[in-house]
Amino acid sequence: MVLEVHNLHTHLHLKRGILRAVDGISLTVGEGETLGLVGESGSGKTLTGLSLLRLLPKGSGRIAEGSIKLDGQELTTLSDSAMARDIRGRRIAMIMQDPMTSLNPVFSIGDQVSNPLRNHNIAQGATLRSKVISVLTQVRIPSAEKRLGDYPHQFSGGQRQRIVAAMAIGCTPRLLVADEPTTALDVTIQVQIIALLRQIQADTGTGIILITHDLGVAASLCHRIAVMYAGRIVETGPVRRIYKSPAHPYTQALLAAIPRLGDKRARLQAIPGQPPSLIDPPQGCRFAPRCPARMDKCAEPPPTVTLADGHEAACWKLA
Amino acid sequence: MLALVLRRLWQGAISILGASVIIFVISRLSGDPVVMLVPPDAPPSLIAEIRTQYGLDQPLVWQYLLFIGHALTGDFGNSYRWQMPALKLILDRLPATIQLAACGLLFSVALAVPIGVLSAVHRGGWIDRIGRIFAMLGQAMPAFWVGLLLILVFAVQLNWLPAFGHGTPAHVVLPAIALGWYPVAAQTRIVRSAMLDVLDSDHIRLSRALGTPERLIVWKYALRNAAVPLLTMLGVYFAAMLGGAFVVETIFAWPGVGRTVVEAVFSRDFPVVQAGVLFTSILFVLSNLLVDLSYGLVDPRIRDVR
Amino acid sequence: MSASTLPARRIPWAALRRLPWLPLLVLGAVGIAAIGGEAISPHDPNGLDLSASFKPPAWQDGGSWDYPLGADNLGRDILSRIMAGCGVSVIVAFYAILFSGSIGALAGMIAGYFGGRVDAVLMRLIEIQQSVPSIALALILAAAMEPGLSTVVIVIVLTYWAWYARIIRGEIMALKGRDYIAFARTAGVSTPVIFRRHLLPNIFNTLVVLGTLQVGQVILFEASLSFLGLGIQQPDISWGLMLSDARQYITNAWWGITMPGIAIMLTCLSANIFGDWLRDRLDPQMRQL
Amino acid sequence: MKPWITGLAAASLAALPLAQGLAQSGTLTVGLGAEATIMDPTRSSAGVDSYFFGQMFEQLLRTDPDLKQINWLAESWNLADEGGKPVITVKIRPGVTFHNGDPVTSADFQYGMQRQQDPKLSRFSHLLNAVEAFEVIDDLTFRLRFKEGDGSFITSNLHLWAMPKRHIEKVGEEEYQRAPVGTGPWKFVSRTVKEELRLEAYEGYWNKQNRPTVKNLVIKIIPEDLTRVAAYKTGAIDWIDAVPPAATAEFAKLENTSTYTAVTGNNLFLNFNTHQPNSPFNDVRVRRAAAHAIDMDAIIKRVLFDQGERYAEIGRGTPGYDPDLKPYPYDPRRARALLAEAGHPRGFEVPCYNLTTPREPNIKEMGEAAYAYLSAIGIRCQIRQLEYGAWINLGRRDAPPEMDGIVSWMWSHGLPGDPGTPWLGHLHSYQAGKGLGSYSYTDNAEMDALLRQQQTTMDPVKREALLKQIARIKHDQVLGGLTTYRPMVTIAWRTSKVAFKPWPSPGFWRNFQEIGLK
Amino acid sequence: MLSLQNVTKHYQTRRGTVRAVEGVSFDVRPKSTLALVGESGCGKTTIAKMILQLERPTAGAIAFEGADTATMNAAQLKAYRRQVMAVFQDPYASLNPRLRVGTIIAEPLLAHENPGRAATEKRVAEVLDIVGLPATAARLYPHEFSGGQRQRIAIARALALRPRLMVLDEPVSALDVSIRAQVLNLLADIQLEFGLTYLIIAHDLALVEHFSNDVAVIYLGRVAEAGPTEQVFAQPRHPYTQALLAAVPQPDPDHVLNEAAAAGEIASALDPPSGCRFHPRCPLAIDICRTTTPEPRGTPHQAACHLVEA
Repeated sequence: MVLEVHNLHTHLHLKRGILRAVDGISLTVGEGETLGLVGESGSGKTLTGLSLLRLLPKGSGRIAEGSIKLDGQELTTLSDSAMARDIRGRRIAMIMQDPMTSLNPVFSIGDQVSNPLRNHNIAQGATLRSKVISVLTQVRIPSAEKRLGDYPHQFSGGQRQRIVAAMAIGCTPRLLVADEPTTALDVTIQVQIIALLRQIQADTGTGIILITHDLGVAASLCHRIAVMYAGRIVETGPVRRIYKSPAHPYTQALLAAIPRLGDKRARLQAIPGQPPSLIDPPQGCRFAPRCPARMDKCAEPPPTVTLADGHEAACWKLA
Repeated sequence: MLALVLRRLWQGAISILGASVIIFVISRLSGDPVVMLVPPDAPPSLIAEIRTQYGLDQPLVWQYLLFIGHALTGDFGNSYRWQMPALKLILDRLPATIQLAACGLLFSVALAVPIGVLSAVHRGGWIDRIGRIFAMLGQAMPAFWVGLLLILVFAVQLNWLPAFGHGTPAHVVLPAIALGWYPVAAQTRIVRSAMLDVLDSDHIRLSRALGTPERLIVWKYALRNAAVPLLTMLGVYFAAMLGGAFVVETIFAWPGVGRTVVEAVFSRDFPVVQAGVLFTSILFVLSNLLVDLSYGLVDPRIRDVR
Repeated sequence: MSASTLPARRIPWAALRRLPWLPLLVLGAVGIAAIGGEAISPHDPNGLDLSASFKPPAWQDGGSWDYPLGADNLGRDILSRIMAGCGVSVIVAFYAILFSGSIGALAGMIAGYFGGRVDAVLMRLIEIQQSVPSIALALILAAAMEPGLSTVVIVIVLTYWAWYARIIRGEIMALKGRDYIAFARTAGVSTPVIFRRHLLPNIFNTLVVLGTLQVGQVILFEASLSFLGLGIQQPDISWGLMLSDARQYITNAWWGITMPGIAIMLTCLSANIFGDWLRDRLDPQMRQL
Repeated sequence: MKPWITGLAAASLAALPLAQGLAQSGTLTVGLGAEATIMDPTRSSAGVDSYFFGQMFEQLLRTDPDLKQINWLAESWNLADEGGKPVITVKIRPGVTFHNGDPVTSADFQYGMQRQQDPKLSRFSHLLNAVEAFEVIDDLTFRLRFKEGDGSFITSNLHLWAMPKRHIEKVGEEEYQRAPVGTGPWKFVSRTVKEELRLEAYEGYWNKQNRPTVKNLVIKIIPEDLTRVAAYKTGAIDWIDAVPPAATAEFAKLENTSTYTAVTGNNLFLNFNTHQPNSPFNDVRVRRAAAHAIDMDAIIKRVLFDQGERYAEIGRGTPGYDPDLKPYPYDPRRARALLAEAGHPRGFEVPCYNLTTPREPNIKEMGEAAYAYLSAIGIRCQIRQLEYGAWINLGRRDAPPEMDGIVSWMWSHGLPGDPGTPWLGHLHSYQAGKGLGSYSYTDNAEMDALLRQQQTTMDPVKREALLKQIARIKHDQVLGGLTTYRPMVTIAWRTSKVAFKPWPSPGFWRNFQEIGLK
Repeated sequence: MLSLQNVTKHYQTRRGTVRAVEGVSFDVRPKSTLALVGESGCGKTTIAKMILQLERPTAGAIAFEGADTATMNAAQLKAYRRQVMAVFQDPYASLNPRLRVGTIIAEPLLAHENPGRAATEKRVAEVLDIVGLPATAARLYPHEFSGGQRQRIAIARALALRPRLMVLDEPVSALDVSIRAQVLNLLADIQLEFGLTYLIIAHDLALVEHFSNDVAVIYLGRVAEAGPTEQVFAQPRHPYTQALLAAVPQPDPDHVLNEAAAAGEIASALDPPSGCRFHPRCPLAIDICRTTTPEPRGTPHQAACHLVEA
């Protein structure tokens, strides 16, 4: 396993109280595997990604409990400088949502792509330059050599996301955290980036955690899916199982709530209510207040039930 | 690029023209200069003669048109008091004022950038508080007071730096501090808030996520972004320095335009006032143009829009 | 529908907890001195007593508690004069801020909202204003009019309206793009109502912060004018005037120039710290001003 | 030709102390607070100008350090009467040369007069109105013929300046303004406006006894008092002009420093409006009340730091000075009584205009103090501060605004000074278009007659008597203002380094006639 | 009901003329829903702004029930504004944070009639009820509500005057999946209940298929394809529509995306391609596509493509 996360708790210490953004999740990513972390906003998926890099909001965010192992090495106890020197960008890299803002507007892309390579002592001087060109070519930036001196605003959104990807894969990381990498893009561009991520994985064998709220994107890219709701993983399993036979009522409701092409129905099945506050979450199953199959037992924490083929769900109904 | 320069110059010309009207009209309201030029026992005929000599007997509008017409040919008239071309009087003083204003600005930026950056990095901490209060002190003390205290301490008591004069780098230190401290607080705010914004931006998050050392993130990647808003304001600050020079030049006996204009106002020496103020206006317009052109150097996005 | 579950309203007590007490104390003292006026000052601030000239502060040799902060060259009580200066500072700041703020805000709102030619004209006016050094303008104006309190106010208004206008214009241009204003326009809400309901309340915080920050600038500006001899004039008293008058006695009587200097410094610093605090509270986006 | 006075060379050059016969070498840096705008005596418009051109230009007569008039470029001169009209004949001192080496001749004085009579060049052209003709007799002799007597001509050192006719005609006016050439002990080197004037001792200077012994003189302009003092203390300058009054005591005690304090040519007074029908000051008792109300001695001591000399109408050393005329004593009780007698038992309110110029140290504070004293006896002053330009405007009679109360005013005609001409402006009743009473709020026919009489009286003895008579009446009636004090100036220099003897020329003490390095 | 004829909008900027909308025509049928679909920058929002009279068309006409909006006088325009209301994308930006919800909802009401305090409150309570919020919500401020609730408030505000046409600019794209369905269902209910006509702007094709009766696919300021939703989605004629449909990821791991359907990037409206604006990305482009702008062919299902038979 490239990544093993066990019982991770990440808290945000806010003025209003402690926000339990990530509340005891466990997951694994294998070599060459893409894990989809799917959930709505506020479900904790982004903070999970940031926890892996130990890049939580300064002052308020901290990992309260749990372990994160990268190739067996525990990250939660590593010093900050070691994280920056050996892990971030070197062994775990990241792609962020908005390609329009994730590149520094006042530095040339040559400078920005070579930055991680330089910082991690992967290459210097002429080697650095040729390495940068090859990475940019790898992400299919046309005539990369000529464009090293260009600035981000001279590239389109899709190209910028490719450049971000180039920055991420330059040091051939073991794990790539892609946080909504296609959300800000148009569909015809989105499909290109999906293809790029597939190609990167094929080229480098890196493990990918794809953080997304888009069930369509997750379906087209992931090997396994973990569905998050209110700071917890409610269901995890191979992609086909999740989509074809979702076990958790939340997963089921989510899939029923989205319109699909070629599937015109009179009404969508809405999920009533809203996600709970994570400062003062409900006892027991967090989906219970909105769950159509709610039972009395749901007031207690639900057990994680293994269904088949690594398909697990946390629900009393399945117990 | 050329189009930008031309457009800015055109706008600048309009501004300077507007400024000239204001200065011309208000200065004429300030009273009759001739009585200050003649002895008390001068006969009225002499007064009338001098008024005619300087064209002060013409209608105001006509005086203004004549003034503009002459000004375009580089003739700002003779100073009533100095009896030499006002233009020469001002142009000879201009380099000293530019030098002082530039040094003042340099001092303020050299102080504001590190304080602003450190305040942003240590937001809410003691460096933030002390740094900002130090910066604010400049905004809480009249420049002439600062100037006098500086002279007392660094010239009279310690004898480290000269109290007055002009020529060597040592001479400019005290006046530049007296002049440059005032805008430090405002500039610190700009740098600090820009840094806070930048440090909170996606691309810095990405830089961190990719393992860029914090030192580089702050002083290289974030600072260049944060410099843009400060740079856009430098023209305005330069103008503020020119204004501040009116007071500081007097304290430090600095041979600049500010002092010349102050004295000219007191003696109703209109040609000098007009030339002096117009040239500071021109300096303002030019410095803004320079700023406009230069932030393309820092911000490539602007380079292409133009 | 469970959309009907609404959160309870919270009272923002936390906002009061971190009030900058020290600056507020200073500003409060200034306010009290301003309101109290001569009724609470120990001496007539213009009361001349040549026999008391250069009396040092009470704690120094030769000082007496009759003149706690000492006396100036004409034997006037420095404490009383500083207190009287509070009143003038408050009046000057009040009118200067009121007029420059309202003129600037109005101009900025109109230019920002309507854009186009109106905006272009205003921008030129602002640039004209900025291109004339304010001290020069002040000098000429003060020479044209009788120097004194109202001249100082007029000069400050002429100098600062552009500052307000520029910032407010920027705010309005950003606001104008907000969807709720777009909605109001599409729904046929009249322009005056849009100004009153949507624009004015939104720039109010900005105005409050700008006004607070201007307090210090007004005091310093007046001091600069006093230095050049064109600020507040006797029998009105301002700190700048005291400072300017006392500067020739700097080596004879340090208290003459130190006491009003400290008054200026404390007041400006307090106003600025308070303004910064307000800005952080009211409008985090405005940190850069 | 009936000679009235001959020679007037009572104080001959031989009586002057011998200057050290040292060679001229070294550089001296001095600090002045005020700056001249003009380097040409003809074009001068302000008193400060003479601080600068006074180093380079000379007149026929001048005053010596004891304020006595002596012959200077004139070897001798006399005043005669020819057909009822005065005539002055002057013999120029031989061997005097301009800085370019040209000898000084009658033609240069004639040229100098022509320049002074040209209103385009000179703001004092009217002062030569009485001169009818300039006759060149030979290279070193000329004669001035007068239409009528001009009482102030002689006290003004015969008015004329030696101007290098040939040089100016050769180089042109503009170049001459840039680099002036005179006969004085100092030769122009360079000038940076607002910064400094550089001079060099003129080797060919005619007066070998009273001349500087230092080679180079750098005059720095440092207007701010504290900065100028700091410059002296830090050693940047070795001679300082106008030590701030508050610092004079400190300077007197400074080690290695000599100070010199003397009256300036300025005469200050408080003027009352006595020409408007409803003015309370039309009553002489009110004016006398004001005169008794002010403790001028206290003001001089406390506010002016003793940098002032109290005077009654005419200062010591000035023509017409009368040692028997004493200032009104401070007597507030008498002042109140006089006020009550005049029908103002509860006093009255009056606008009091106060000049705030930095040109005269502490004048603003002095005015405030004086007005406070007036308020104390019931002449309740509503103080209005005026800067110089507004103040001059207020003072003028021929344009609004009208001065409707009390104003602090002054007159200055150099040292030792002559009150004749100033009085015509300040004391004579206002006559529009004639240059009489231009700044006067007094309307008194007796005064007018006496003033006209002194104006045309050239005989110094007769004139002296007339001036004394006017002064007595003026004092008794408190007409044309209440005289207050004559400011004093203190100059200081480093004893170990500078040898300096103060010379007042042409009317102020900032003259480097005899200065050198030790 | 609403008819656009050859509507064109050009903006003059420092860098040149932005041809945001170029000759767009379509009709919105009463009590139906027309969807404008397209990628970002295609001009769909500009069209909405012109319909809402926030911008004036450079050329062309927008007619409401046969009356040209360009020639309307002030009173007619006011009447038009009363009948056409908008719901915007971001519920956080479309409600003035300083006003109470009651004031926000009453805003259009007060602009057109002055019903008095009690009547206003009653109307506010009514519309709040319609969107599923309690009447007490009127006293609260927008920040006290969640995103979905805010969008309900925005809908209530638009509904307050009982308009006839509602312009919905990406009404649910800022909302979470589970909330989206709630709001869409609400919109559908309201349309039925009040006989509203919708013009919806969206980029989510599945949503459009689900929600609209008619659809117009916009590419770089021009209508690429338009017609009844069912026909367009079942048999897309324009290569762009085909590419778009092929690129939508489906919540189905077995669905295969066609990555090659639309290669390259969207061109800039500053310098749009000649002829058919889609030709640089079109896998089927022929010579005429580079030179000649295709006219729309077919009715009611039309496509502006040279390869499509009329």
